[in-house]
Amino acid sequence: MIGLMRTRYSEDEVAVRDAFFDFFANECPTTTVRAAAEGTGFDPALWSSLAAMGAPGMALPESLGGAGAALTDLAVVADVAGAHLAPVPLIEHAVTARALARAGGHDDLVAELAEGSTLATLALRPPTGDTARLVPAGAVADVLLHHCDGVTSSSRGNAPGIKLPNTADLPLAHRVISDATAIELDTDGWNRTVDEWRALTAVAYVGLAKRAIEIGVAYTKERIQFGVLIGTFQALQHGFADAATSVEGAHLLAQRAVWALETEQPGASRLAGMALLFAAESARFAADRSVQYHGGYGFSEEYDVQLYHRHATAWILQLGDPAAEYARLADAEFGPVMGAA
Amino acid sequence: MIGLMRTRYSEDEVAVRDAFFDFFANECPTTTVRAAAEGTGFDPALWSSLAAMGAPGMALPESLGGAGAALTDLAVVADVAGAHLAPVPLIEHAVTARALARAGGHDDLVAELAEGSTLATLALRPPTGDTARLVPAGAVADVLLHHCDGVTSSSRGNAPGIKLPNTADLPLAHRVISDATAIELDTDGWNRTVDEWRALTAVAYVGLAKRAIEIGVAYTKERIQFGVLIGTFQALQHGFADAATSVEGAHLLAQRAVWALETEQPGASRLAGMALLFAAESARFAADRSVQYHGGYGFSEEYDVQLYHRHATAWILQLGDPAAEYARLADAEFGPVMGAA
Amino acid sequence: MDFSFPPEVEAFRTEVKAFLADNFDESMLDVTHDGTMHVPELHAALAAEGWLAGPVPKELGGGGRTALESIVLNEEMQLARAPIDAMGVTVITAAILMEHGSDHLKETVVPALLNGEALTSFGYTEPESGSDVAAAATKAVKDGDEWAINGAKMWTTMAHIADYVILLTRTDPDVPKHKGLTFFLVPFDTPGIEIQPVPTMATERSNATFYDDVRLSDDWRVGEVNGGWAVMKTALKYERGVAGGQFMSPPVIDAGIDWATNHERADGTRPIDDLAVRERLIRAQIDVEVCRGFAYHCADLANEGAMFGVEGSMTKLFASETFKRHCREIHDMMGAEGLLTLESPEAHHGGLIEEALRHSPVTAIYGGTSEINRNMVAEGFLGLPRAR
Amino acid sequence: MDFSFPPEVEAFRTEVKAFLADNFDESMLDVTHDGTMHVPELHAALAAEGWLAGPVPKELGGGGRTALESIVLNEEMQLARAPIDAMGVTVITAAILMEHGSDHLKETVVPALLNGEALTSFGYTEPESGSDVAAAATKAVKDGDEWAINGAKMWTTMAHIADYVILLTRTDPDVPKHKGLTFFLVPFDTPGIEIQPVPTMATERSNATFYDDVRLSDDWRVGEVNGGWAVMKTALKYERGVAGGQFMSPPVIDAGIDWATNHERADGTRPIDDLAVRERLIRAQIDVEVCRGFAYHCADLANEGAMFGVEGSMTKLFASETFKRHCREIHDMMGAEGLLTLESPEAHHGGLIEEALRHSPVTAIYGGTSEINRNMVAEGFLGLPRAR
Repeated sequence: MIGLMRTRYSEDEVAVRDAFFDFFANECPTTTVRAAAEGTGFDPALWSSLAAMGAPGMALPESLGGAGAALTDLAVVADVAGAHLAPVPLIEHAVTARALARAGGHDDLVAELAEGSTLATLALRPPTGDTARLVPAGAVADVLLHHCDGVTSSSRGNAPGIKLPNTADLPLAHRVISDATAIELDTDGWNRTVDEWRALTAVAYVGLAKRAIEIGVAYTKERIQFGVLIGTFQALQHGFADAATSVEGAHLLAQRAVWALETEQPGASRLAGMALLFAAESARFAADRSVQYHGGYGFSEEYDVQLYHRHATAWILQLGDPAAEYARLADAEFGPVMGAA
Repeated sequence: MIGLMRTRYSEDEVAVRDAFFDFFANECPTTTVRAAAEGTGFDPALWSSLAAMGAPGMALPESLGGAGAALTDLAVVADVAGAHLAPVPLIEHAVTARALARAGGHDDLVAELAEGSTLATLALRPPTGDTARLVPAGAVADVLLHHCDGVTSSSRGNAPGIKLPNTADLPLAHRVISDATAIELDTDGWNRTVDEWRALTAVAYVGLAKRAIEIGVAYTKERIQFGVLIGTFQALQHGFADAATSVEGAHLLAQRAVWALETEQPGASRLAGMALLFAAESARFAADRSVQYHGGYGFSEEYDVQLYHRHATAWILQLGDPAAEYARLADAEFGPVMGAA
Repeated sequence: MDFSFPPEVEAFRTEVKAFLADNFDESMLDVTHDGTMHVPELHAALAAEGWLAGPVPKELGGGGRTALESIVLNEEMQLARAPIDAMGVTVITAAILMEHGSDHLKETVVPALLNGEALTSFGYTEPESGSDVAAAATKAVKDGDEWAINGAKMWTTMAHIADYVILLTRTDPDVPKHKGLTFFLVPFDTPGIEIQPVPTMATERSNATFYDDVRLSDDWRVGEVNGGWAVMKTALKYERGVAGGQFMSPPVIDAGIDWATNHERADGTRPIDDLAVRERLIRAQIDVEVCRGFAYHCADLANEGAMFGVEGSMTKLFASETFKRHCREIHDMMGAEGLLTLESPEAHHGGLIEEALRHSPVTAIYGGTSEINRNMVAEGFLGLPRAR
Repeated sequence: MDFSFPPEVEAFRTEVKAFLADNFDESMLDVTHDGTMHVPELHAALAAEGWLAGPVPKELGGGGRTALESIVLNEEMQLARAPIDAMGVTVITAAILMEHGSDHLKETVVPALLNGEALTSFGYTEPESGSDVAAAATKAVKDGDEWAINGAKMWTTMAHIADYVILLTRTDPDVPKHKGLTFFLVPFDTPGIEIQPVPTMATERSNATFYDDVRLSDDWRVGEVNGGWAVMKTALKYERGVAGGQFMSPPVIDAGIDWATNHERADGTRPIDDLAVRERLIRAQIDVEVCRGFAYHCADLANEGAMFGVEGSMTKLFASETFKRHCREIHDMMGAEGLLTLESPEAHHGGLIEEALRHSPVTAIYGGTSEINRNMVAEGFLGLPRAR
């Protein structure tokens, strides 16, 4: 690949973005998000349509039924899926399928995953005993990848778990692990998989955050109080300006992290961890400002902005406490804490 | 003492405040602060005048030549001294003298300290070897109290150290310790001394912060840009409002900490630690906003607001890293960290 | 300065603690899971003690409790996690009625409110007027002996279980907006009223209420015709000051400390042994002590008869903004487990922290947004010129 | 998206690193301790490489370096802690002159600036016009063939060692303020100029400059008469974008990590083993990566000939606000030892962190305050209506 330093989407990427943006705008209005929330947090029809667009297999090798696109292309879809809070576990599915493809020896399964006819996910945290708690897409996925004591295993055929009531109505469920088989994916390979999840989730967070700001700005350009548009108040303008600046920074960092993973840059893992933390914080800040500047309506279920607030809260927590993520990055940067048990 | 829940200065306290406010306004304009900064960071003439007002011995027992006033009275003076960045180590001197008075057996020395003819201070951090580094008022004090391995000691007659160039031109100096004698002040007694320093310094911080806001607000009510007073910009108003709210909160907390020490409430030590951390943060925020809203002039040496910024930075650091203070409070609250070396 | 309470107030605190131990435990909050933040038994018990009437002056038929006693009651209830919403609306409405209401209202409604038989609700905000509350458009027109009321209110929380709403109306559209407002107390059984639920992003529900040719006699008017703004000011000051909200954080912090001490992260360490977590918890505890200072300060001012407009704004601003941060940080600390809502039997501490996280944004909005409170501090405390 | 540099830019980065290793070490900063943030040998060496001329187009006599190469030079210099102020003012002024200057200026002054023989300074701000730079009151009046200039400028940093100042003047007081401005390049040896030092709370000094009937021929005019605002816009965009300031933090963070690793607190623990400290350091490193993204983004835009007004504002806003926080947190970490200034031989890392702490506030002020940049993002990026 020839170096270009192109910090914006290329023409091809813009074309992908536009196609998927139209797709989600049509197929995934917030009524769809709300409807999914009432059920498992997953919309099978949306997933089928998305599969028909080729998204699940987009970044899988052509030899395994995929489209052979780059992770950076998949990120374009994650961006617009995030903007629409799409109730489909595209990121979990894609990174799990890529892990199986890298491991080798699972060609038939990967082909099913590329098609989207089978749904895969991963336990982001190691199971305790035979149970992986609060697995993303655990309520709907057929195939589960997990990692414990240096061994990555895949299990299939266990019934999806029951969705647990949660902040953003995500399809979170505990999964009992049985009939798992080890796959050829060592700790580095597993870490790479989680890093892909981190970087793509960071990109989705940016999509979410930009949309949250758009919704808020549009509201303040319509709402009149004290005889003027509230969008003319400097305090609101500065709150939005800080949020937008942070989100633009998150966008550039998240895209760079995806690119670094795709092109196997040194430091790619570090950037992926950083991107997720920063994008989550930016998105939460953006959603918070947007709710606040809606006044009471921001808090009402009827308005969409609260959906963005709840999703912004939830996504990163599927991985665990952000403080533990900072500590993990610090260990890599500064070595382990001396004096720790 | 009969419970009153009086969160404002009493009439007596207002009288003390007014007297000392006039005193500092007359005797300690910022030209005095600047002149002291060129030298040792101490103004002996101001100290003499302050001694003539009875401040050094104010909160010492009458039997030892003091005025027998409460710590809450001394706090009133610390408040206005802080507001004027007075280049006198009143807090260090007073808490050291009170420690010696509590220890007993140093009546002549305490009487000198009550008079103010001799200047005392304390090493807030334990000496390393025979040297106490960066001692507050170390460049000017005659008597030094320090605490090491459970023993509090007093030394006198060592020459004051050389002032080290520092952020706020404070009279900081290393002190070589020799001819120290242990005094009857156990670790609890020493901790109480440092807690008095914390609480009174918190009060001084509040004085500093209120003045920093006043200076900033006054500037924005005079400065015109874009054809209007910059004080009419909502972004500036909200920055000042957040600062003022924080400083009012710090005021109420710091005064409560002093009262709790004076009346030996359970939890007094906790409040003292909390008050210092919160007041320092509030004051730094207030000074930062005030500098920022001065624009370039806030950065110029000619304007007073930068003095407030530098003092706000420095005072708490004489004790050490605030993170270590949070950790100390956490140890008291949650017990020691498990797994720590 | 003297931050000790008078002995009789300390005695009252002991009494309140005993009352709460006897009359409240967190399982009673289960009834609030449908979104109605009201525990009827607790409200009745408070009324039986005479505490709903507490802050209303004795000579007006109230409990004659001092502002110091009110804050103590408020503090202890919040620390115990007992809902204070119904108490707040009762006390504020009763105080408004005692100060501005007709004899009819003082004699019939106030006693029913104070003895817990009747509940009321706030009807200030409208679809088109939130922060700009003085822009209320709900019309009240004199028609013979009656008033005819037409319009809509938003955020009439508890309307669906309440007997009354204290309603801000426009009686003169041709004068500056603050000068054409009039208050009424409106019984919800008056014909022409419709109540629609407004679900929220948190558990609680609120209501929109609609008024279609609602007919009232002049007895239900509160304060002067076109004198509504004077009533409003009193109401807002109560709402931002002693009316509560200063101690929202402690139950969340305590639950967080419990979690941090008794759970392990994936790597086997406890959050409580992470100095970053400890620092955040100590900072949260410091904020609580600051809120306590503000609460006592407002009570001291109120106790001496002083108004505390700006101090109330500071209290509300600081308490709600820090509460939001505390919820966020403590919720994060729980990682994925924190996502479980109160509907899950596995949720830690009954889902308290997760629920607080979703509830917290509204605390910086209702009863005066943080932006409005900052405006008030800038103008009223710092003397800055009116913002452009 | 492709965040890799073209091979020739990577090669240039290698070249820059080698240049800095040969031509700069931190001891050279000792000359800046009098407050003049300029290292003449370094400036001369940069000029000798042709790098001062770098970003100026080749056909205009510049180095023809791409924006990508400029950002790489800027980045490496900042990472090495080499002052970029003189380079910045040189490049911006040269670019302005090449775009708007007379042939006289292009032929005489530009070469002298680019080969390092001459230094220049900015003369935009006045005592009464800071953020409102278009309100400049310094008058330039045409008098026969000459211009007569009278007025005063603030923050003419480096004026005392410079040969020129690029001066914003008012040539028509009777039209809207943006439409009556004209730029001049003024040689400091012109009679009637006085330079007074302006010391600051940090180490650096700036200057106030006074102009008393300063006479210039029309050759010194830059841009159209009353066309000064067009020139100003170019200047500001350069200043907020590629002109630097995106990598102020890394030297401070590195020095902080060094401190945290090699020193003990009073209790014998190392700051680097405190998870609260570690989290703050990682957050700071994340901010640096965000700044890097902004820097490369602006360079990419510039490289394609796009203007990056709003992106420059975001970069400046984010970089300076986070720099302030980094300085504060890292300075705090050193406790009392951090108070020692560069004048103390005991100061850690030559007092770098303490100096940065005192310097940091101005970074959110000069070249466009954070408030002005937020206004620009709100209006230019979010399309919000002009603030009231």
